[in-house]
Formats: sequence, C-alpha cells, structure tokens
Amino acid sequence: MHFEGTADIGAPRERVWAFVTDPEKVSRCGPDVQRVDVIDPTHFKVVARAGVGPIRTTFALDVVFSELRAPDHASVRARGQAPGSAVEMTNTIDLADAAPGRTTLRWTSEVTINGMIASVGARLMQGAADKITQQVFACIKEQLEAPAAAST
Amino acid sequence: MRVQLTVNGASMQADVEPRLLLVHLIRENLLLTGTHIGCDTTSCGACTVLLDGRPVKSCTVFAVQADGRTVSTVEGLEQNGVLHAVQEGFTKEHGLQCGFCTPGMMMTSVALLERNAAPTELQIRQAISGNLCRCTGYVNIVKAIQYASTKMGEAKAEKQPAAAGRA
Amino acid sequence: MAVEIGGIGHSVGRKEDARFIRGKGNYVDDVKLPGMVYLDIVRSPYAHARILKIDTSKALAIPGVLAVITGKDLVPLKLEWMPTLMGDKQMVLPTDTVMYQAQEVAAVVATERYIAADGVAAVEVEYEPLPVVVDPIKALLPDAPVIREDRAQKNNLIWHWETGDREGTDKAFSASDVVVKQDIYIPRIVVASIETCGMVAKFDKVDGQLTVWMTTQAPHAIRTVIALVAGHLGLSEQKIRVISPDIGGGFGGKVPVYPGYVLAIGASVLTGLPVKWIEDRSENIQADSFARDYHITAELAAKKDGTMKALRVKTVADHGAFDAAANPSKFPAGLFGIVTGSYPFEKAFVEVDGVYTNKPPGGIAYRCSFRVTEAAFAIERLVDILALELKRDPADLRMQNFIPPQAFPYMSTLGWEYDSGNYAGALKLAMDKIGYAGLRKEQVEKRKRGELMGIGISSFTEIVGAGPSKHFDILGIKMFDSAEIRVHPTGKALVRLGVKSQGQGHETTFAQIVAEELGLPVGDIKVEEGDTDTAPYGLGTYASRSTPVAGAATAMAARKIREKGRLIAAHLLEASPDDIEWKDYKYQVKGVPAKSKTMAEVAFAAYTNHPQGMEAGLEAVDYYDPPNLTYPFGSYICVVDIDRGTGQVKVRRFFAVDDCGTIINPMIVEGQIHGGLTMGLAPALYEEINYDKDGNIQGGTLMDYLMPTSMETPSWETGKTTTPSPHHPIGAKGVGESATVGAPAAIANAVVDALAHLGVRHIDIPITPWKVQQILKEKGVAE
Amino acid sequence: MIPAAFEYEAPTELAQAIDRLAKYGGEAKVLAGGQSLIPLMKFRLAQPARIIDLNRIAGLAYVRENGDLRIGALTRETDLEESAVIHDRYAIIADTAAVIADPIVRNLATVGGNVAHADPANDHPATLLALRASVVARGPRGERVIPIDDFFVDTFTTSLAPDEIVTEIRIPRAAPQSGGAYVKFERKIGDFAIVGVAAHILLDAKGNVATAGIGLTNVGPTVIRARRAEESLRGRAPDDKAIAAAADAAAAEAEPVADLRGPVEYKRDLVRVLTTRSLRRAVVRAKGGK
Repeated sequence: MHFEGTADIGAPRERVWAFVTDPEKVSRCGPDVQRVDVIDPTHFKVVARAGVGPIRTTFALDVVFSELRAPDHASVRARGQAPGSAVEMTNTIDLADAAPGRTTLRWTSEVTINGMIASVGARLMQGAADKITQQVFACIKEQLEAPAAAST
Repeated sequence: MRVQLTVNGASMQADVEPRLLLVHLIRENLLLTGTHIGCDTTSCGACTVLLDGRPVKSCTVFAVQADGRTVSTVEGLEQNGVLHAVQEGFTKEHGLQCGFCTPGMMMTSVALLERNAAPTELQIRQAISGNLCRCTGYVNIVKAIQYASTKMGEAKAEKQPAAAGRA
Repeated sequence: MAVEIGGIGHSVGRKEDARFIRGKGNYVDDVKLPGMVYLDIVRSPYAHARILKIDTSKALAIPGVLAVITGKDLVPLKLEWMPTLMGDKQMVLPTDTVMYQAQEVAAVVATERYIAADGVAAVEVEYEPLPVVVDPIKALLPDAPVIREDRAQKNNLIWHWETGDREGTDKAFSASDVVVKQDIYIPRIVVASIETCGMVAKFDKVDGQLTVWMTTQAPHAIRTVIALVAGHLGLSEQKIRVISPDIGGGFGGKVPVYPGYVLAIGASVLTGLPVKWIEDRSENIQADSFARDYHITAELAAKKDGTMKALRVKTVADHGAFDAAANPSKFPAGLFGIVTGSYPFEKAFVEVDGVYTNKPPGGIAYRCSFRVTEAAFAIERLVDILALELKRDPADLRMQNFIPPQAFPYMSTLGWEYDSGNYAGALKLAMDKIGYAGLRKEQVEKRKRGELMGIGISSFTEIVGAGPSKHFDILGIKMFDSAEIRVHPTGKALVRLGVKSQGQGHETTFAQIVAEELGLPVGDIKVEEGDTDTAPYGLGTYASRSTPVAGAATAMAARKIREKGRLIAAHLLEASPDDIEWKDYKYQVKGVPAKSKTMAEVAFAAYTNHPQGMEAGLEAVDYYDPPNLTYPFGSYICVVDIDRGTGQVKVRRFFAVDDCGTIINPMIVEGQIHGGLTMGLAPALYEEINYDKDGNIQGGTLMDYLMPTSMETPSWETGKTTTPSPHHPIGAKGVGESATVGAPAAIANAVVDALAHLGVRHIDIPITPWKVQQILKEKGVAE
Repeated sequence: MIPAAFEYEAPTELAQAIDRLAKYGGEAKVLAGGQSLIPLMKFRLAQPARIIDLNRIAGLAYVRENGDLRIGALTRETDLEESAVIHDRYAIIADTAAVIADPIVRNLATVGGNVAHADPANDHPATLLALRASVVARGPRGERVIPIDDFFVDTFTTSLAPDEIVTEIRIPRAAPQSGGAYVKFERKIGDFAIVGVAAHILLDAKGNVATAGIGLTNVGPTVIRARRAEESLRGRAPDDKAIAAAADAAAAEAEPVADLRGPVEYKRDLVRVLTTRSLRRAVVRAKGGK
C-alpha cells in the first residue's frame, strides 16, 4: 500500500529535521505507543498498538533510519510483528523551506502487511493503514507547532 | 467461574474460564462430542445447538453466557429409545453422508419445525442456510426435513381426534 | 428374496447413519485419552523469508506450556524434512527459510488447548523477508528467484511431462480447416471438508508402540510413510497402528501427510504423552494442500463439417513450494491425458510444466481423480468454442463426434483404453429430460426481449480406479486394494478393507456386494475399515477408486468363499461339486431345486462338518490388481439466468445423467452425485484462493472462501444410463467424483451460451458477478 | 482459534454496566450478541481485557410503536424480523433484518450491536440513515439521543463515549404514503454486502416525493447517506427518470474500494442498480403495495 502527503509546518526546517530524526520524539507520534527503546541514534524499537475500533493489535517494530541527509531527506524503515502478522514500512521524508519560519514536509509511506491481518482483515487494512499514517504526520505537525514545542 | 446449566434436561455444573467457548464446554467438559467444530468464523454451523430453544452457533457464545440457561444438543433428540422425526428423516432420505455437519443441521431443523410445522422448500433452504454441508448438496437434507414435517404432522393429526373426543 | 438380501441394486438404508444421527460418530477430535496434551502451531506471516531468530522464552514461561518445538529441535532427530508422496521432500519445520504464508514455524505443546493457543501467540519470530514468487509463469523466467535452494536444479521447474505425438499433432493442425484456441485458468481451490485435519498420537515409551488416530483417507500408506520417515527413531512398522476413525469428509484433502501430523507424533515421542493436534479452519484453508491451479492453453483442430481431428494442450501447473501432490509416480500431471474426452481425436499432444511458487503445496484432489476435472473442463469448453466458431448447436456437434458405443473398448490417441461407454445415449437422455429443444426456443424468445439465459452442456469422460500395478504406484507401492471376508459359523460375516470411507457409505455398499455374492442378508454383514492392525493393506479411498478396486477385491474374495462353499455344499448334499450350481443365492444340485444349501448352512458346516482333507473355516482375502481403469461418463445440462443489473448467475435447472456402470446402491449413488455437483458448482461460481503480490492468501477463512449454502445450490435433477464395465467383476465403475468433474464445464458453458450472441467465447471460473457485469457493460447490455 | 483471556462481568442493571465501563475506560468492551466481537476475539484481532456482558440486563429487548418506533438495543434480529409491527409497517427494517448474516447468527445478533459496531458493511446503519433514526445512548451523564447522521464517525468508530451504551433505536413513526426497502447484494448467504442500499420515501398529496432517505452499505469507510440522490428526488414524481437520476447520484456519492467483493467500478455501478431497485420497491410500498 502506498500513501503520501504534504504537511505545511509552522516551524523552521532545522527544528523539523531535529524532531523527525529524534527516535524518542518521532516515535511518540505512533499510534498508542507503549514503549520506545533507543538502541543507537539511528536504530530503535517501538511497541505500539494499532487498529480501528475494537480491532487492535500490538506491533513490536524495529525501526532504522536507513538514510539521513541533513537537513532535507530521511528514509525510515520499520519492520515488525504482531501475533500472526508482520508489517514492513518504508517512509521517506523530504523537507523544504516554505515561507520564513515554515517548512514543507513531503512524505511517502510504503506499507506491506503480511499474515493474519492481511488475509482476514484485507477489507479494512487500506483504510486503517491510511488513517494511521495520516495521524502520525498530523501528530508531527501538531507537536512542532505546539506552544510548548516552540519554546524549547 | 462457576456455571450451572440444563443440558438435554439434566442439570450440569462446571468451573470455567470466562473465555471458554460454549462448544468446548459441551465437548470437553460435558463430553457431548456430537456437537462439532467446523470453522472459526461463525460460518459453518457444525456447532449449532439450541440455547433456550433457539439454534445458535456454540462456537460464538461464551460458556458463561449460558449460565442458568438450557442447552439442547443432538444427544438429547432421541427420547426413550424413539428417534426424533428429524433424525428419522435424515436417515430415511439419505440426508447425511460423512455425518459431521449432521448434528448441527438437525438441531436447526428441529427448531425450524417447532416454529413452522409445514415449511415450504424455500423456507427450509433459508432456515438451513447457516449450516454448511460439503457432502450432500442439500437436496436430501431438504427432503429429510420435509419427511419429518410430514411425520410430525401425521402424529399430531392422530393425537388431535383423540383429544377432541375427550373434550 | 433379493430385497431381503439387500444385494446389488437396492437402496439399502445406511448402516453408519445409526451413530451419526445420534451424535455418536467417533471423529478424531472426539478421541480423548488420559494425560493427553495439545499441540498448536506457530505459522509464518511471510510467504518467503529467512528466519533470523525464534524466541520461545515467553511462551515457555506460560504455566502449562510444556515445550516449544522448532526446526532446529528436529535436526538431531532427522525429522525436519519428510518425503512427499511425489518423491519430493517437504519441510516439517524450517530451520532456515519459510516458503509460503501459514507454513509451520514452531509447535507449542501444552496441557490445554487454550494454553497451547496462548503459547503460539507468545512465540516471537524474527524474519528477513525474501523476494516472493506468486505467479508460476513468472517463476519460470530465467531471472526468477529460486525458491528451492535445497535442490540441485537451480530453477523453479519441478518437472516437464508430455504425452502424445507432437509432430503428428502439429501436422494435423496444419492440415485442418478450423482451429480454436483458448487460454483457460482453473484456479486454486481447497476441499475444506467440514471436519478439518487432526491427529491424536500416542507413543508408549515402554513398548515402543505408536498408535495414531488420524484424519486420513489412506491409513495403510500412512503407516508405511511413518515407518519410512521415522524408522531411524525406532518406529518400526509392526509397532505403528494407524486408526482412521469416522472421517468428516475427505475429498482428497486427507490424503497428504501434513507437518502437523508429524509434529504430533514427534511431540508424543518426545514427551511420552498422548498429543492431540486439531487444525483450525483458517489453517485448513491457508496451509493444507490445494487443488487445481492449472494455467492451460488448449487448441482444437477440426474440419469444416465439425469433425474433430486433433488436440494440443500446454499447461503450467502451480504446485507451490513442495511437490506434495498425491499422483501415481509415473503421472506427475495425474490422468490429465484423459483430456481428449469423449471424442475420437486422431492426434493429440499434451505437455505440462510443474512449477514451484511461494504457496502451500498444491496438486491434490478436490473430489476429483488425478487432474481429470482440469482435463474435462478444458475439452468441454473447447468443444463449445468450436460450436460457436462453426455456428453449430453444441449438442449437435457433440453427437456428431462422440466415440460410438460399438467402438469400445476404445484406445485413445493418448494411450488410454476406455472400457465402455454410450455417450450419445447419456446426452440424449439428458436432452429429453430437461426439454432441450424447448429451452432453446425459450432462449430465442428471451433474447428478443433482452433477457439473458444460457444452456450449457458437458459430456465428460472420467477415468478412475487407479490402478493396474503395471503403471500405477505411489512411492513404489502398487495401487491394488484389498478385502478380507470371514464368514462366521452362524452365517454372519465380517468384511475388512484397505480403503477408508469418509462419508461414502462403505459399511453399507461393501456389505451389499458381499450380500449379493454370498446370499447373506446385508444386515448380517459387518464392514470394518481404517485400522491398520486389523484391515488388510490397501492404498485407500480417493480418486473414486474404492468401488473399482476394493469393490472388485470384495467381490473376488466373496467368490473365493463361494467356491470353497461349493465344495462344502457338495459334501453336505452328497453330490459331485460339478453338479452344484449357485442359483437364487443358494447352492443347488443342478436341476433339483429342492436339494439346496444356503450359505449359512454351508458356513456352519465349514466349522462343524467340513469335508475330510479340507481346511476348516470360511475365509478369504483378495488383493485386487485391476486389469484396467474404469471410465464413468455422463452428460450434464445446465440452465442459467443472468441478472443484467448485478451480473449474478443463477442456476435455474441442472440435469445430470451419469453412467457409472453397475449401481450397487442407487440411493447412495444419487447422494454422491448431488454432493459432487455441489462441489462442481462451487469452483464454477464461488470458490477461489488468491494471493496478493506479497503472497498473502486472500480469503483464508470461510467468510471469504465461498462454500455454497443451501440457497446458492439448486435442486439437482438426476438420471442414469447403465453401461457396465466389462472388466470389473460386478461391472461397477465408481461415481464419487464424476459430478465434480463434469459440472463446472456445464455451468461455464451455460454462462458463455447466455452471452454468446454478444461475441463472448470464454470466462474464467469462478464466474463472479463482476466478471459478468464487466462483459455486460462492454457489450452495452447492462441494466 | 481461541480468544485471549479476559475478565468477565455480567451486570443485571444498566447503571452497573455503565459504571463498569466508566471505571475501566477503553480496556473494557461491551458484549451484546457477540456475533462480530467473538470471532474477532478468536482471531485475537480484538483482545479486550474485560468483557461487560449486557445480556443479563432486563428490559433492553423490545419493539414498540408508541408515537415513534422504539427498538431496544438487545432486540435479536430474528425477533425484529418476526415482529408484527415491523412486518406490517416497517417493511424496510424487516428487509434488513432478514439479510443479516445467516438465520442462526440472527438468533443472537442484536440491533444495538449491529449499529454500535459501526462496521460499514453492517446492514442496519444504511436503513437507519434512510429512516432518519436516532440512537439513544446512556452514560454516566445520563441519556443522550444522537441523530443517526452524527453517530457514525469512522470505520468501527461511533460518537459514543467509551462509557456510553446504546440502549435504543428510535425511528420516526411510519407516515401514510411512505415506504422503504433495503436491497442487499452479497456473494453468498452469510456474507457482508458487496453493496446494500436502503431507500425510504414519503410521498406528498400529489404523489410526488416529499422526502427521501437513501443509505449505502459497504461502499465507504462508514455507511454513507446519498444526500445528492435524496435531494434529486425531492418534489419530483418518483418515475423511472427521477429514480435513474437519483441512482446515478448515489453511485457518484459512493466511495468503494476494490477488494474480494469486486472492483471499484463494479461496486459503484451496483450502487446505481440497487438504488434503482430499492427506490422502485419503496415507491410500490409507499403507494400501499408490498
């Protein structure tokens, strides 16, 4: 499944870059995150619960920044398991200066889900994955634009 | 959790985990293995039993939900050595082959005939559409239920004049 | 007299029903042993991946989880691989790579079923995904990733098989007036018997005895396979007992050996406890062997006048990651050579490539003899396409071409000797019964009003009863079958067979054969199957072989008894054996009907008063090696209506005329046909297993695997002709699968017929509403 | 397939159930008929820590026409199908109940569950949209009547708070010269709809459409109200031309995705065909036919 989008963020590029490449910060924008373990600056593990309504499953994800070209391009690869299922994600993030103090974040997300969820929940998967991805990037924008974030 | 239920007329008790499915209570705890399991998606109806007289798929009910209620399974159909008309119909009309869907199919049929003594072919087909059979192609199952319907109707007709006489 | 005996030709009520209608059947999941533990399986979410790590610690920490078995644990036992029936090998548990989604990765053994399931959820596996090959045609391309690195051959071609005269066929095509050609895909389907697969394995550490209760159609062959696979662990064949109790439908799905069985046995050997493994429905659909998946290109050459001359068929067969089909060894594409069907082609050439893909093992049956449905579908579709090409009525074209009755035994150009047939007779009967001429008139009227109605014919020829030992074996074991009869002193009999009923009613039909041959009432004959400790060796029940092979063995064993009985009767009647004849179910002195002895009297004498010099007792065993296969046939006519709004196809009527030779029990035969027709309807309109590009199965549950209910299934109409097999002792041919073989083409032909006036030639099955609707749109006739 | 372990409570009073939900927040899940929830739990795609079983609460299963039509949330589909008032006066609801899953499932499945589960493939929501129903919910803050248009937020997501329970469905009283129909097309019995269309119309004195309600099943992330289709009918005679225009509008309003039930274009076209059929039947019924 392929998803993409653009976010106009009211924060300068450096700050956006710092946020999206900080495992602690960016992973907190995942859905219902239970745990984040940072192995090293480019490699971390996230446990999150994702789904729609009562259909919810816990994913344990291994996340790697496979490409970091400060301050405008990052690729993130995530691979993980849920009981009976597996998920693979490749995300790219491209940053560009917009109006002064603003940044355009273009993102793409390639998601592959295998196993039980794909074979039993196929009719819901596209919508759910789309929604979750949208939420992640909406959260990133929100966090960066929040007054608390601006003051740090 | 402790559950108490009436199964085929007899009171039964068991200690169960809340997640225990009714079908497993019936098969594993009560050792009534005539009720079968054929799927995990509430599709096949092999596990059909009557819960307070209505057919339900016992793989999609928790045992704790049956607490205080009555359950009827295939083992309870024959009474005092006399087959239920539905059982008789299934064998007379060759309404079964491997026998695996048969108990669930018969429980659905029994409930149908309780509510509708003389169903049409379409009504029969509709009533059993939640029970899958892989062997028979349904034709003889329909005939089996028609056989039972006729037989039960005759039995009633025989009783009624006598009753009228007494009145 | 005959009715009391309940011999051949009588609709005797089934003996097995008594327990089934009371819920007293004994299926594998009903077996409960003291101390029994449960096994559940961790399966791969990936279709192709390297296993990096299996972490069992969390699972083992759950109270009640006794063990977690991984592929590495099986290596010291040399059990990580097992041979398949096709001489390939299959993983029991992977040590390195998984090759299809839902493949077994680890097994959890626990004290309770529920705890085992918790254990499965707690096993953590890390995978490195590998490129997935889903499409068998792409799998053959030179740059395709190689799925089976363990093989010497570094590509995905399993085998190439061909039959017929390539050059002669090409020449015949060049010389012909008309050629029709069609790509036909016959999708993957799964039998999904209502009972899934399972086993209870009980290994006794003290005496080394292994007893298994198993959902198997072929218990004896399984015992030998277990001995071959695990002989090195001390499991020797005399200490292995395979019990196949009541089986809730088989249809071919319970012929293979699945890893779950081996794991249950392994777990019992390891723990010393009885182990139960019962598959879930989703596992059954997702991981068990599949049927069909044939990508066929078929061509037919004919003369302008409609005479069919030559046939050319090329097929790519998707066999999944392991070639675990259950075909006879010499026939990797099964009996696909029956593809010339009911027609006297002068030349034919057939080639099939078996291919590996990242899917579960394919190539087993779906209520069909080895690849015969694929063949029947291809030829019966082609004949209809030729009729369209020549603007001929499809019934008429068939009548013109059928192999005539007087040509039997008929040797087909692909080397099969058809035993007997009267194809025109069957089609004529079907046409009369359904009112073919009237239906064609109705169709003309409806077309004028814009309504879509179609009439489809299928005049198929089956090939069953494998088979003659000269050509047929599985893993080297010849495909004979056996029967043992013991007549007790009071004239009651016990019959034991090497085959195994899964709903076909063997306890009744085989008793009828013995009743007919020995003149004993059917109620006095007990039939036992499915216990390797007691039954004689046989290859099992599949491919409609029970009646042709074991039925023949039963008749032959009974005749051995009858012959011995004749000597005893002569002794009792004080006559010369030459003067004793078997008449009216009795031994009689020729010409003196008053001087006679019944089989019961003879049986008593066999134990109490047998002639001097003769062995006591009245028993016989027969291992029957059939001289030829049998060739049941039939003609089916289907009428469909199409909803121009939704594209829905509704089967309005379906008339099936079957000819399976001598009929033992008409009621059971009709029941078999009803069931077979329903399993022909299913793939024609509903069932299909698909995969996405990542190898995820699409529709791996009964919510999406569309098994027809009573509402989709029409009220089948049946008729029969009877053309006995000349070489079978009682003339019977077998019938279990005929309808599944013949029905799909009749339905597909009916749908195409409904749309033929719009230029439609073919629609691949399953014919879904959206496939039809798209055509209606393109042709501008949609509502 | 075995569900994960959970804690279980079966309160006998609604207030207790609400109290428990309030206490456990999102960790608890309400069990009504269980015919969607239990299969999800067996696949462990749903693993609620706690189940609050509503089935012991009396007084939640009823069908009453008393002013408006009120259906208790625990009313089983079979009872709805067989209810005389539904059969005689709300044929569209009888249509709907009769095509949910299969007859055995319908013995347990409840109307409230069908609505609260908010599966876009469930059948009642489209009918309730067409009928302009409302959903009554009870929570710690009392009772709330939620117009159906405000109820379905997203796939499996409603505007219910985590501690609210659906107790009743209210449907405006069947007016003279009104009628509706639900038409579902499924791959086989027991399946979710490929597409389902509920249509309800009220005719004015002249026989023109006064109001129309059209709901679409399984062609979007939630059930869809075909507003433009409804609008297109208003004030017009419900003839073939008007119905065709409404059906085209409904097709345009659908947002289907391709899946095992067919490609996008097919589903969109099916919306058109089924809207036509349900409207035609609604017209017949509004005029007093069956």
